[in-house]
Amino acid sequence: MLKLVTVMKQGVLVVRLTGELDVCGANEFRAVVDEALEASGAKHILLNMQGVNFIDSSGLGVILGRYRHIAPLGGKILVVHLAPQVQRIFELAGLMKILNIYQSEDQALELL
Amino acid sequence: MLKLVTVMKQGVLVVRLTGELDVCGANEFRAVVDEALEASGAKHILLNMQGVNFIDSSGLGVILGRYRHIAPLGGKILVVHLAPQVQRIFELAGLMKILNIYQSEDQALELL
Amino acid sequence: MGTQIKNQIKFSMLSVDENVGFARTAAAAFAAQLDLTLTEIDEIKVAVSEAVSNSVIHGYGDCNDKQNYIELIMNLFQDKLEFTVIDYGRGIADIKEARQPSFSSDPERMGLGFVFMDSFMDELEVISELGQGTTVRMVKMLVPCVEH
Amino acid sequence: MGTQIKNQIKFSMLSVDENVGFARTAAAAFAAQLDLTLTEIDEIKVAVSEAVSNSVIHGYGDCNDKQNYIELIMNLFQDKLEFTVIDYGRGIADIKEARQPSFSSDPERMGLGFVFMDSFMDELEVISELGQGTTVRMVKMLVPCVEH
Ligand SMILES: Nc1ncnc2c1ncn2[C@@H]1O[C@H](COP(=O)(O)OP(=O)(O)O)[C@@H](O)[C@H]1O
Ligand SMILES: Nc1ncnc2c1ncn2[C@@H]1O[C@H](COP(=O)(O)OP(=O)(O)O)[C@@H](O)[C@H]1O
Repeated sequence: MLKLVTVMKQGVLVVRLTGELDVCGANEFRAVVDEALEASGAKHILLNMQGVNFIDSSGLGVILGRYRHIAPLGGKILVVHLAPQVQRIFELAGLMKILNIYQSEDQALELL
Repeated sequence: MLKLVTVMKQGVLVVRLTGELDVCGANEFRAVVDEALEASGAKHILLNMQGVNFIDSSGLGVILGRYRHIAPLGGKILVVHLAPQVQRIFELAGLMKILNIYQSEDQALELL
Repeated sequence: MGTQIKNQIKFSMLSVDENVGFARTAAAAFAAQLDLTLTEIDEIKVAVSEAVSNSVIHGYGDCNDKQNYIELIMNLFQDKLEFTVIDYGRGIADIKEARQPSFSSDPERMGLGFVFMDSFMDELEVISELGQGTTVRMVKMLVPCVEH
Repeated sequence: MGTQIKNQIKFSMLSVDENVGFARTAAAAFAAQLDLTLTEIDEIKVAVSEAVSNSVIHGYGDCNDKQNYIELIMNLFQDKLEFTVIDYGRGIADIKEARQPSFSSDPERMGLGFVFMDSFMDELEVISELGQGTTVRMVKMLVPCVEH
């Protein structure tokens, strides 16, 4: 089961994930993040993937879906704390090109 | 899969266990410990259960079996680092009465 | 209604020692979809481990045919989890005797399998026929937000 | 002989999202009896997750009957692990097209499921008939002590 915590930091929607980003996790992610985007009006999303040790194409799809949503408005997806096996899936899918990887939440917000 | 490391310390056969002590683990345990007892001539066995998070009646049976083997010769079974769920099973089975529980390997060897 | 199945997974596995660990991991993973305590999950693991071990050791124990199968059926209902372990092995002659604490037909064993299944689950039903096999059905009640 | 089955576990599970996680955990637990690397186990988890997700999403996706089952058969041979995922759902009209990278019949999805199954496993076979269902067979070779 995927657990999501969302918080606003400097106008950026920070999403902290714990669990597995598969088809179930993707549904959960879509529901929570879309609502938070709507409520906050945030342009950028920062994904803290520290607690995610599994992702498959359903998980990738939901991240790409959010990207398609915010990119036309100049929004970016920032990612921190990618586990190696998750990063490998991102790379295979060509997702690294559209994501911005940072070392920590603070660094991401600072360098944005 | 159960992993076992045996070492002699002050004449005591120290057995360090990692994994699950079920029917598979019990077979492994019996083979390794009986051979080490034979080879070393040790009287007492010290079980370091730090890495054991699961035990069932097959696991209990093999410990009791070794006890029956060494008890007539004045041997004891010393146990350290019991996880709570493992200790609960020991208690339900009435095994605490015949085992000697200590805080650490050093303490067990000192107080023996 | 509490009787409607919300989820079901059935398995059939070769009767080998290695699959006992597999079966209890699967049971724990099935139980993980619910909000159980670690203690409850440990209890389910022990009970399923005992039932499947019995099928491997006693049910098919002295039978050399490698193609013996054990079935594990896991059902989730509104208010309970049900685990059923089935073998088509030797069967139990006297179920009442078999369920007694410390009774074992094997002097090397403790006779605690049924005791653990009984104490860790809320219901235990054993059906067996000599030469036909044994079915063990165990139920863990899901008590929402009550300490126990 | 490499063709003899050393272990087999079959299961049948209701086609619900929650069981996708269950299936890959089971696959990882089955693979854990071997001395695989963590990377290999992760690869198996992703491939099984994709195949089972496809059965839930595409195979039975627009079908409201709750009693749809997916089968997962796991075989261990001397030299390989084999995972077969079977559904009795919609089926695939054009398998070649379906296996193309980025092809998806669902605009919300990435069309990477078969790509991942292909890259993470050593063999991938897809058999399907419209209205009858789909069978995906995947093989992971066990290469003893060789880096790859
Ligand atoms: N699946 C089974 N098939 C045949 N006999 C069984 C089965 N399960 C249990 N028994 C019988 O019941 C006895 C008691 O079982 P149990 O309480 O689990 O103790 P143990 O496994 O230590 O013997 C066993 O010794 C065996 O004779
Ligand atoms: N089990 C299945 N039943 C029916 N159609 C399927 C099945 N698996 C795959 N497909 C079809 O093949 C297409 C490609 O699958 P895949 O590569 O996994 O990508 P995705 O799941 O992202 O669509 C799917 O969009 C679907 O049309």
